[in-house]
Amino acid sequence: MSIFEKMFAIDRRWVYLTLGIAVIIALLIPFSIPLPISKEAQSIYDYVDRLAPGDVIHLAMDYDPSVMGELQPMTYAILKQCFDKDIKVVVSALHQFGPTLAANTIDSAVARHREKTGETKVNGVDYVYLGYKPYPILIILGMGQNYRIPFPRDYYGVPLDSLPMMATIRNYNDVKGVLNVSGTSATDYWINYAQGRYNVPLAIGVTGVMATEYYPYLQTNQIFGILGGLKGAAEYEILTDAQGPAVEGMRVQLVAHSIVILFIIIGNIGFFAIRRSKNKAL
Amino acid sequence: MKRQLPLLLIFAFGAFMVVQYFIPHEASEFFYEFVALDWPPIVGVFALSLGTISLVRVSIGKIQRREPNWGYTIVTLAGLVSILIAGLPWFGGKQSTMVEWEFNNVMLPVTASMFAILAFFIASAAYRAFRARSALATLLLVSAVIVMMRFFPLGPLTETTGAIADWILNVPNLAAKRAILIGVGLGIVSTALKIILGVERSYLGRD
Amino acid sequence: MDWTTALTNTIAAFLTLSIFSFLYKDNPFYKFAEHLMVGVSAGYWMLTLIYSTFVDKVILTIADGKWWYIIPTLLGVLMLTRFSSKLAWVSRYPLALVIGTATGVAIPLEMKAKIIEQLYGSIDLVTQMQAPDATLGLILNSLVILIGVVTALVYFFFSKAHTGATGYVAKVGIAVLMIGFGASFGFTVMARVSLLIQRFQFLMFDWLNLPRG
Amino acid sequence: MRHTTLTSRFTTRLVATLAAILLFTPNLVTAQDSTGLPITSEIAQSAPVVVRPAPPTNVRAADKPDDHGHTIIVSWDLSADDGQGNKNVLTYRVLRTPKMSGPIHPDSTGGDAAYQIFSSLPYGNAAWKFVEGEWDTLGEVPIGSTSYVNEGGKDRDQNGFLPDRVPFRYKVLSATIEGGLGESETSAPAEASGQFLHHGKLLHIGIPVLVFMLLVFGFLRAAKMGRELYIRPLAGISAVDEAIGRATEMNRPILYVLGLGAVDEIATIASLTILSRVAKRVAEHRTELLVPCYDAVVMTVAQETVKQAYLDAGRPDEYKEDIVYFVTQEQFAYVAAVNGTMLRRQTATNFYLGVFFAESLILAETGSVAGSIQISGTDRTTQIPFFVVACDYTLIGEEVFAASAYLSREPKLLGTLKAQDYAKAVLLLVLLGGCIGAVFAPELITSIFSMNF
Repeated sequence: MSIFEKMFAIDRRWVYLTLGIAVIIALLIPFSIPLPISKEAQSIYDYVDRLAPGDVIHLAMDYDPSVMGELQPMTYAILKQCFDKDIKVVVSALHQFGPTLAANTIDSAVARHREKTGETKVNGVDYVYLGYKPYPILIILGMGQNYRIPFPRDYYGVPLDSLPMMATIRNYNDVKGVLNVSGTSATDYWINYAQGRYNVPLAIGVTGVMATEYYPYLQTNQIFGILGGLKGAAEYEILTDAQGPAVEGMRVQLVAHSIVILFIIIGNIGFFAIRRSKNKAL
Repeated sequence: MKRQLPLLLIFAFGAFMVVQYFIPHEASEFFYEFVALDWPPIVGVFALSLGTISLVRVSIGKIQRREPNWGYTIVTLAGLVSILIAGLPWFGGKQSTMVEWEFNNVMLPVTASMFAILAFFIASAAYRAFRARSALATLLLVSAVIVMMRFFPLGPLTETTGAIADWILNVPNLAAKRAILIGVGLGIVSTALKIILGVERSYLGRD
Repeated sequence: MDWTTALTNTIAAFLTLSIFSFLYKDNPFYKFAEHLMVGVSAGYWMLTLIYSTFVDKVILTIADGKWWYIIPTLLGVLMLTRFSSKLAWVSRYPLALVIGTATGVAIPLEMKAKIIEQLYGSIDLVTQMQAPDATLGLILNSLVILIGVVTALVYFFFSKAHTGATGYVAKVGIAVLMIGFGASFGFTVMARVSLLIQRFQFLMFDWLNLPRG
Repeated sequence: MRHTTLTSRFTTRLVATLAAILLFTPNLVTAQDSTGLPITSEIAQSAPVVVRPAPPTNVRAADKPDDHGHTIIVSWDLSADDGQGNKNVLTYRVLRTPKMSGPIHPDSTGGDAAYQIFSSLPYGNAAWKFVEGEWDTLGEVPIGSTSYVNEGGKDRDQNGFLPDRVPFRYKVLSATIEGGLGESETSAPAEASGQFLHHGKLLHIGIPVLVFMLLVFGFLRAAKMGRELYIRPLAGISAVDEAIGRATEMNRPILYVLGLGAVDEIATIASLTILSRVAKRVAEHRTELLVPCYDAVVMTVAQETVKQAYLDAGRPDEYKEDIVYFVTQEQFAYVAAVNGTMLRRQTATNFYLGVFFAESLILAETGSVAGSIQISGTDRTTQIPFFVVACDYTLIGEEVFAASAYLSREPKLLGTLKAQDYAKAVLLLVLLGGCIGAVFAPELITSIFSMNF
């Protein structure tokens, strides 16, 4: 087997091994790369930044632990921004494996805020966590009628009507906007059913893979901003001055992307070399 | 009775939901909220019990027939039973410590690892499929590589690469996605119509 | 790190490595993790539905005096007729309800979100092109999008064979689709790698306690 | 521990909030600032010098069209001191009172009787009441505004309830930063009511749906009359028979994955219809079929589908309950199990049709390791690229919904495909017309687009 033939048909396990080792090395050796801010991220930051203290944002955390890596930094950065600005937050979690994660996330965001500012954000007053109900389309539509239809009680079993913050909140008309952080088609549902049926201002934070799908909606103003994947999360971390895991992760990305491109190049060199030698033989 | 009436029900509920969309009146909203929003999830709960029983039955069948790897199905059943017991109301229901423990230490790592092996698969798929075999394959390959390099620090070329990648994502990609969306929309509306009108009924048994 | 954390981390790390071992080939560790996960997740989902829907939307709601929730509950019970081969057809009634409702809801909403909004968005490009602050770049991009949408739509025509003029237009259309697919693929690499990073961080820093870079 | 601190904080805030509700307004929900407290009245307390601005004029109230009721739109002409004149107006404050007995709105159907019901004191726990002559402050909007939407709740036991069919009168106060108020005339009474038709939705969505339905009906008729309908071949469809044949030759099973969608996703239903065609051929070939399911309701339907297909193929005895089985409703647990099935059962052919997410590439790469022929298709634009890259054949978007018609060759189904094509042609024409319109009559296009739907 010639070198080109080998390049043409590397066993996929070598690809796996190379990538794995490269990621480990990049994690152990620090270096940094510069990161420009996209306008889709900036517009979300500006929108929240312009709200007055006491305004309400609906944060829809529709993801499960499997996409935590990309989405969790976004959620933390958004919650930090809201807490810093005294913006109240209604949180829902419409992924069946998300509710526990969302509860933990809110708790630790509250703890981080307390550690930093000494101020304690109170459940039911500064934020409300509704929890999970199955059939996201129906729930999103239901909340547009009245939050109490799908969620008579919040995640902790307290009736919504007894939460002080909910006294002034009936449906999407009473929140300034919905920020949907999602790793699934819940985002489609928010666009089609919350924005589509109830015209609530909507911005999304999605996994990188989903982001490209939603640019058409940005252009038609169905959404006013996108945070796409780890890059979007890193941008939001920079915007809200909360540099963390997303910014750190970007450097490993560089190495991993290089490895993938390297293998594409090797494969093509093999391909062209073999084709040329075959042409000669003919 | 066995087939006609369900088809009629599909027609009735489907037609009602289409018409309801155009009627903002409260009476229409009432039906919408209670019939369309609240009922299906309740039916879903009962269906899931069917699913779980199917899982148990298939597993037990494998064990009884001593099929290859039958031993592992005992692990499945043990996992199922353990979390169901842990979630009994006496142990604290769904928020019981045992359920949370299984969630954090079994489901979370397996889910995240399964998802993470995608990174390896995307590398191997790229290596295997991105060969400049034809004009179309070359377009696919070039567009993918440029977008991959969008955040690479390439000195003076950094901004250009980023701009080209953004252009690909925002212009041709948008056009492609929009055309697919429109096609999918037509497909969905047409399929939904076929279902409501009973033109397409192959999915529903006959006897 | 106390010993309970060390133990739970070791279990999580064992499961992580068991899943990763699948990359080499199917093996007993993978089989174990897979089968365990199937059982645990099926049970977890069952619990979720029982507590969040059955208790909350059925028992508590009916106890609240909303007797009409008995109707969907009965429909749900009808699903259980599948256990009898003679009565299995009864379960088609609740299925008809769910399918009928879903298809009905979909028609106007999909028409709006996927067709009309996208159509208007495309027409809106022409409006934007005429804005006084429209740059040459914007105009050209808008034209490229319009041409892309039209040609790609032509590719999806089922009635015309891809020959002659239709063939050329459809070729442009498939080229636009391919560029779009490539872009999506390239864009996704980052998402996948970040999930991998997260797992490696767990293995290296949380479990093995290696020094952070 | 955490609970006790919460409860005490709750109580404090609860009392404060309830007090605020009772003191200020029953209609907190629609108030423009977050506390429900008129902005200017706070400032007024510290500024005793008061100059009265010119009041807004021509205050009108009317039911909001195209809604479920419980909403009244108040509009007015700007105060002479708004942006001109003394330029001292800062906000407009909107007030409301019910109109009691006597001749009220000519269209009223509820009238006195309705008022009698709603004038009784607070209903249940909700803090609202309607007494003629008592003016409730609804909210405040900034200068330049000429309208205010008084959107009320529809539930009697909720705060902010606004009854239908009860006449209300409105007045609007222009307010200066010092707290000077210019009081408008009281508007003629108006009552909220629900409508039976949403005009915007009807025009923008209803007409397209109707046009599409007419196309479908037209082609169903044409198909019935036996008109020959040509459709071009699709590679992914032609491969189906070949793939089933290959599995039969190799004596290895066929795997059909319906995706992760619930039955409320139309793509899942489309996949079920394709499954019925595939299952029939599989039954004819006496090949083994595996359909692992992610959603229990989908599993139930799929069992019906496959059973019927075996019946249609004349092989009811070969149908086993275990062909279609439930795995788990957790994405990656499901994928882990299907991966295992592919490698251990050495499936010859894998179908992935329906709604897919990240698992698309895991399935497709594992399938390629197992050496299976793979036919895929999804309506999710995010996942199509991975199927295109890793599978042998991929149905892109709309092609998934066409597959059942292609496989069955039933004239009626082919007819709906034709309808889709004509709809596409109509869309292209509308797009062209719209683009021309946007050049030559931009106002028309803008006015159409600005319609609420």
